[in-house]
Amino acid sequence: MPGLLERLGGLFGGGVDLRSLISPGGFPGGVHPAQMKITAASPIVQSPLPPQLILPLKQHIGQICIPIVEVGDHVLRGQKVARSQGYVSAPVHAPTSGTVLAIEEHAVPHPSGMGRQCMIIEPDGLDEADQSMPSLCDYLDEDPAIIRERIRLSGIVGLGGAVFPTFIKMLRDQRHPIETVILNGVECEPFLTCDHRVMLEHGDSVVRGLNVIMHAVAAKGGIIAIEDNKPDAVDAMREAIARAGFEANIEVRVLPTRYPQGGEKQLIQAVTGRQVPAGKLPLHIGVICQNVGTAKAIHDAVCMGKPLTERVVTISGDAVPHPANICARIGTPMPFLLAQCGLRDLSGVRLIHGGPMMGERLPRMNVPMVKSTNGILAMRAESLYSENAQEEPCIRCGHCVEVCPVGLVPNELAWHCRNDQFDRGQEYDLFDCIECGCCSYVCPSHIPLVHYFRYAKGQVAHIEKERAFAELSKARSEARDNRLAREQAERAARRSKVRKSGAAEAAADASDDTEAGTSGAESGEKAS
Amino acid sequence: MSLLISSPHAHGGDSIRANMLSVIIALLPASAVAVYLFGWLALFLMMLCIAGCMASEWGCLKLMGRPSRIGDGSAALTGLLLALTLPAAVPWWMALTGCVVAIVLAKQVYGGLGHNPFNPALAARVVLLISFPLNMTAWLVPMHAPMFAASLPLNLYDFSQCWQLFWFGPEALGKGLDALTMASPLGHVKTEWSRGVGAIEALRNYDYSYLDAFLGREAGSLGETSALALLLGGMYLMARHTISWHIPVSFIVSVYMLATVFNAVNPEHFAPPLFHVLAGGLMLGAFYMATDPVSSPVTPRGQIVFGIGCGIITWSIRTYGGYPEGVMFSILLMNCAVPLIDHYFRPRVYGK
Amino acid sequence: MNILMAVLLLGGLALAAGIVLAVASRVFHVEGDPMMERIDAVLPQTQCGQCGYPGCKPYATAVASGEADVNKCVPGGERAMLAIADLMGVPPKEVEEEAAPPMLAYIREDECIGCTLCIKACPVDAIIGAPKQYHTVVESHCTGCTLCVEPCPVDCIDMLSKPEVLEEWTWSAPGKASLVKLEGDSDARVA
Amino acid sequence: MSEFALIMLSAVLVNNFVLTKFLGICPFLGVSGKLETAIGMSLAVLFVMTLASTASWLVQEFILIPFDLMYLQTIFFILIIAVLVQFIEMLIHKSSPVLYQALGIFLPLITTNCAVLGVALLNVQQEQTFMTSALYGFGSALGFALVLLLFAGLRERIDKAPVPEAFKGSAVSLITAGLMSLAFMGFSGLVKV
Repeated sequence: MPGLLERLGGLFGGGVDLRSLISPGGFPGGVHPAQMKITAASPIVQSPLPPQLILPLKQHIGQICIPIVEVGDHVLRGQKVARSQGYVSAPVHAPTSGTVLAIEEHAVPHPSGMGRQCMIIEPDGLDEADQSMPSLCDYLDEDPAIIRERIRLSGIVGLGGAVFPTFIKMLRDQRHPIETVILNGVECEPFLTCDHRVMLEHGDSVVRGLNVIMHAVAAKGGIIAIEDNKPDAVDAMREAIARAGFEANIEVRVLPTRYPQGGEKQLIQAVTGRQVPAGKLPLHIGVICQNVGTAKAIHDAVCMGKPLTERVVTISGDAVPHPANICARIGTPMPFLLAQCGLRDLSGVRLIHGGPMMGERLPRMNVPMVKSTNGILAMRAESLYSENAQEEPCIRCGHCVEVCPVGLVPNELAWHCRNDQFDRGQEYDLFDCIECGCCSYVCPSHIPLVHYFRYAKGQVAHIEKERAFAELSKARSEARDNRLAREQAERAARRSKVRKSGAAEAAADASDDTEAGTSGAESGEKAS
Repeated sequence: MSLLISSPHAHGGDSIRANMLSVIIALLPASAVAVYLFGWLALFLMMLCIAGCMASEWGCLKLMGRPSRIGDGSAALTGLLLALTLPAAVPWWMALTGCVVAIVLAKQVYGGLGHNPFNPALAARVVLLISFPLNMTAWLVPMHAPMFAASLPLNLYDFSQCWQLFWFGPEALGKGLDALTMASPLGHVKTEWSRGVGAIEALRNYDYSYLDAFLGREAGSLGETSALALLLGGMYLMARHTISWHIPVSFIVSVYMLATVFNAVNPEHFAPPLFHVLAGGLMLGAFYMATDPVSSPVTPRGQIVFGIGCGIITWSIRTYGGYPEGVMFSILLMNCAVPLIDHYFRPRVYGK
Repeated sequence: MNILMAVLLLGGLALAAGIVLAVASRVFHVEGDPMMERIDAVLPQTQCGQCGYPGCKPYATAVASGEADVNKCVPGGERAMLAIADLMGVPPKEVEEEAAPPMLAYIREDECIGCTLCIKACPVDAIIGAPKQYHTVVESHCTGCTLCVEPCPVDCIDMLSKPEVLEEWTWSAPGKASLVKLEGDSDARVA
Repeated sequence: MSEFALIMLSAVLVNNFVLTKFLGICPFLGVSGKLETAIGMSLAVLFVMTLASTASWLVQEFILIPFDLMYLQTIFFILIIAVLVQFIEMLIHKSSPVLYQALGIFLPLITTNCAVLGVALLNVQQEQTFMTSALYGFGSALGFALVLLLFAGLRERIDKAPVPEAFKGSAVSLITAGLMSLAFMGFSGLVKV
C-alpha cells in the first residue's frame, strides 16, 4: 500500500506524496524521495584490513585531539592514540594493530576537500587487541557516571551523522529528568541501509545498548523508532526485546515513512508529539535521542570493552556494480571500500559522503571513512542532480514552504541570502534551518536553496568573527593611544622637572626609545 | 577548478514547465466550453493571445539579451488566461495590445518570470477595461444561450462570419455591436440596482437559472461562464498539487459567507450567495488567477488571508462599486499586499 | 488698512510660531552625535591607514562630518562601504581598491636586529620584544595592516597570507567557483 | 456615524490621495524603499496630516474668514504646517532617535508635501466641519499610509529583482504605482460622497 501510494503521488506531482495528506500526524512538511534502498537485503560483510589506515584526529563536533603516540610506535587495536582536548571532544583509537607511519595533514571527507591532521597507521595484519579495558557486563550495578566515562573513553559519538560526543548527551541534570530514550532506527535517507542491517543482525546488541543508555540516564522507558518501510527490522527488534525480556519498558514504534523523520527534532515530534522549544535541548522535555548504531557501539564499549574502531557503511550508488553493507575499520580509505564492491575506475564518478539528501559531495577520492560515515555513494557525474541542475527564477510556488519541516519560508530566505542581506536572513530564522534539503528537492526552479543557506550561515559566522576581532583590535588600538598619550604626558612632566632642577636633558631623550619598546612589549604580553 | 555543490543530490523532478503545462491542461475544459459557446471567435482569440504573448516574451528577452524562456510555457499560459478573460467580441488589435501590456509592462519590466508583482493577464485586462470600457463590457450572445434559442443574432460556428467579425469588426457584417450583444447577469443586476431594483427582482426579469450558470450557458468572457469546467480543472490542479486549496477555497467561501449574511438580512435587495459564486469571473479568478504562484503569497496562512481579502473586495465591488464585477480588481489589489502578507503571515518555526 | 491687518496677523502668527519653536528647541535639545561611533563600529579596525586617515576612528569622524567619502575603507570592502552608506543615508559608492586577501606579518627572527621600530609602528600592539632582542608577531592580534613593514631597517618582516584551515572554511555562494579541485575526472584510478 | 465611516472609507480607498488624486508622490516614491522607513513615515504623516487639517481649519475659521484674508490662505497654511512639522521633528528627535534616524530627511520634506497642504485646502473647499475635517485629514493620511506600506513591500521585492537596466529605479516604481492606481480604480463608485 505505501509503495502504491508513493507511485501514485509521484504520478501526480513531483515529490509531494499523497501520504502526507493521509497521515497528518508527526512533524510538519517532509517529502518522500525515491527509496533506492538496494542494499536492504545485503548482509553486512566484514572488510579486510586495508594496506593503510588514515585516522583523522578530529571525527566529532568539538576540539581536535592531540596524538599521544609517536611516529614509529607500535599500537594495538583499540589503543587510544589521540586524547581529547577540551570538554566537547572524543578520543581516537587505533582501529587495528600496526605501526604509526606518520602524523601529517591528509585529505578528509569534507566538502571543502581540505586536509586535517591525520595519523597514518600501517596494519601488521595480526589485529592484536588492547585488552586493558575490562568489560562491564553487569552494567546495571555500575554507577551511571562510570558508564558515561566508559562511553567517553571509548570515543563514541553520534553515528547517525551528527558525530556529537555521546557522553555529553547522557549527562544527568536533576532539573530535567530523562523519561524516554528514543532510539533512532528511522534511516530516512535514500540508499542508506546500515542502520537497517544493524537492527537485523545485531538486534540484541542494539537493545542491550539502549538498556545501557536508559540505565545511565535513569530513564524509565525506551522507544525504538522505525519507519514502516522496514517491517523486517521491526520484527527483528521486537524479537530482540522479547529475548532480552525488556517488553515492559522498551517498545518499538512504527512510523509512516517520510523524510526527514530521522532528524532528531523531527523524530521527537513524531514520537512524542512535542516540539523541542527553540534554544533548548531534547533533554529539557525529558527525551534523549540516539542512533541505533550508537547503541550498538555503546553496547560493545560497555559490555565488551571495545572502543569505537569500526562501523557499518552502506556502499551504494549507480556507479557501484555490487552495492553492499560493509563493516569496516574507521580510517579505511574509501577507494579500498569501493574496490570491494567492484568499483575500481573512479573517473567520471562523484563520491557522496552520506545519503543523497544530506550527504556531502567529496572533491577528493582518497579520503578515509570516519565515525560519521554511514554511507558512501558513488554516482555517475551525469546522474548527479546537484551537478547538472540549472537554477531558474523562483516562481514562488510555495512548495518549499509546504515541505519545510521547520516552518521556514525557504524561498524568501534564499532570496535574502542570495542578496547578502544576512540580517534579513536571520530575521527569517536562517539558523533554524536543519539543511535537510526538502526545499531543494521539491523546487521546480532547481534553486540550490540549501546551498544559499549554508553560504549565508558561513558568511554570518565570518562576519561575527570579524566583528569580534575588530572589537579586540579597537580595544588594543585605544589602549595603545592612551598609553602613548600617558607616556607623552609623563615625559613632558619629567622634562619640565628636569629643567627645573637644572640637570642634563640628554639623559631623558636617550631613554625614550628603549622605554617605548619595552612598555609596548609589556602591554602586548599583558593583553595576550 | 570546479563548482562547489551542496546537498541535496536528489530531486523530485518537478519543473516550471510541468507546472505551467498542468495549468494549461487544467484550462482545457474551460477552453472547450469557450469554443462551444463562441465558436470560431473563441479559437481565434485564444490563438492570437497565445501567439501574441509568446512573441512579446521572445521579443523582450531578445531585446534584453537574455536567454529565451519561451519553452517554459509561462507566456503561453498568460496568453490563454488573457484570452479567457476577454469578451468574445473584442477587436483583434485590442487583444494584441493586451498581450503586449501583459508581457512587457506587467512582466518583463519587472525582470521576467518570477518577479512580476501583478498577475500579467489581469493587469492587461484592467488596462483594457479602463482604456476601452465599451468593448470590454460588450458580451456577445453565445451559442446555446437559452433566452436566445429561437433567434441567435449571429451564427458563431460559421467560419467566414467569424473571420469577418474578428478582423474587421461588426460593421463588416453590417451590424452594430449592440445588436450582437447582451448583458451579463452581473451587469444586469448592477444596472437594475442603480435603477433601484433589488437583486432578486433583477434576476427574475433576466430569466436567470442556476443550472445555466453552472454549465456556462450565459453571457460573459470566453472562459468564465462555465463553473463546471473551471471546477474540473481546479480539481485537477489541486490533485496534481500545482495549486493548494487555500486560496480558491478561502476566496469562494468568503464571498459565499458575505453574500449569505447580507442576503439573509435583506433577501430582496442583496443577491443570493449561489449567484455570487457562479457569476462572473469568480471561479476563473479563484482557481487560476489568484493562485498564480508568482503574484500570490507562498505561506498557507498568507494564502488564506489573501483569499479572504479577495473575497471581501470582490463582494464589495459587486454590491456597492461602480463596476459590475470585482474579481479582477480584488486580485490585483491583493497582489499589492502580497509582500506584506508574506512578511507578516509566516508559518510557526519549529520550537518557537 | 486691510493690508496692515494682513501683515500684522501673518507677522504675529509667524512670531508666535517662532517663539514656540525656539522654546521647543531648548526643551527637546539632543546632545551629541552618535554617528561617528556607529560608523566606527562597522569599520574593521585594522588601523591600516589605507583610507588616508591615521586610523579607523579618525576616518569615522571624517565620514560622520561629511568630509570623507564612504568608500575609502579598503579592508572593509564593499560590506563596510554599504554599511556606512546606509548609516549616512547616502548612495553607495564603488570601493576603488580591491582588498588584499587577509595577511599576517611575520618577522624572520634570525635577521631581526631588535630595533623596536616595528613595535612602535604597530597600531594594535601585536608585536612583542625588547631592544636588542628578537621581536615576534602575536598572530592572533595582527590585523595585517602592513604598517610595520616600512620602518624595519633590515627588511625582515614579510606579509604572509593567512593560512586556510578547515575549521574556518565556509561555503561560497552557489554558482561561484571555489578553489576546490575535483578528483575523479583527471587523476582517476586511485585504488 | 455612518457619515463618518463613509468619509473614512472614501478618503482611504476611493479617493486615495496618492493613487487617485496623485498628491504626495514625492514621499511616496522617496520613502518607500524600505518597509521600516515607510512605517515611520506613515506614522509621521498620520500625525502631521491630522493636526494640519485641524489647525488649518482653526486658522480658516478664526483668522481668515473673520478678517477676510482668504487670499492669504495658502501662505497661512504653509506657515502652520511648517511650524507643525518642525515641532514634530524636534519631538521625535528627542523621544525616538531610531524613528528620527529612519525618517531622516523626509520628515522636513513633509513640510513641502502637497498632500498635507492638499488636505488643508480640500477641507476648506469641501466646507467641512471641525470634526469631519479632522476625520478627513486622518482618513487621507491613513490612505496614504496604506498605499505607502503596500508600495514599500512591493518595492523591497522589485528593487532586488533583475529589472532591465533601462527600467531600474524610479521607472519601474512608477509603473508599479500606475498599476496599483489601476487596481484602486476598482473602488471607484464604491462610496458616493
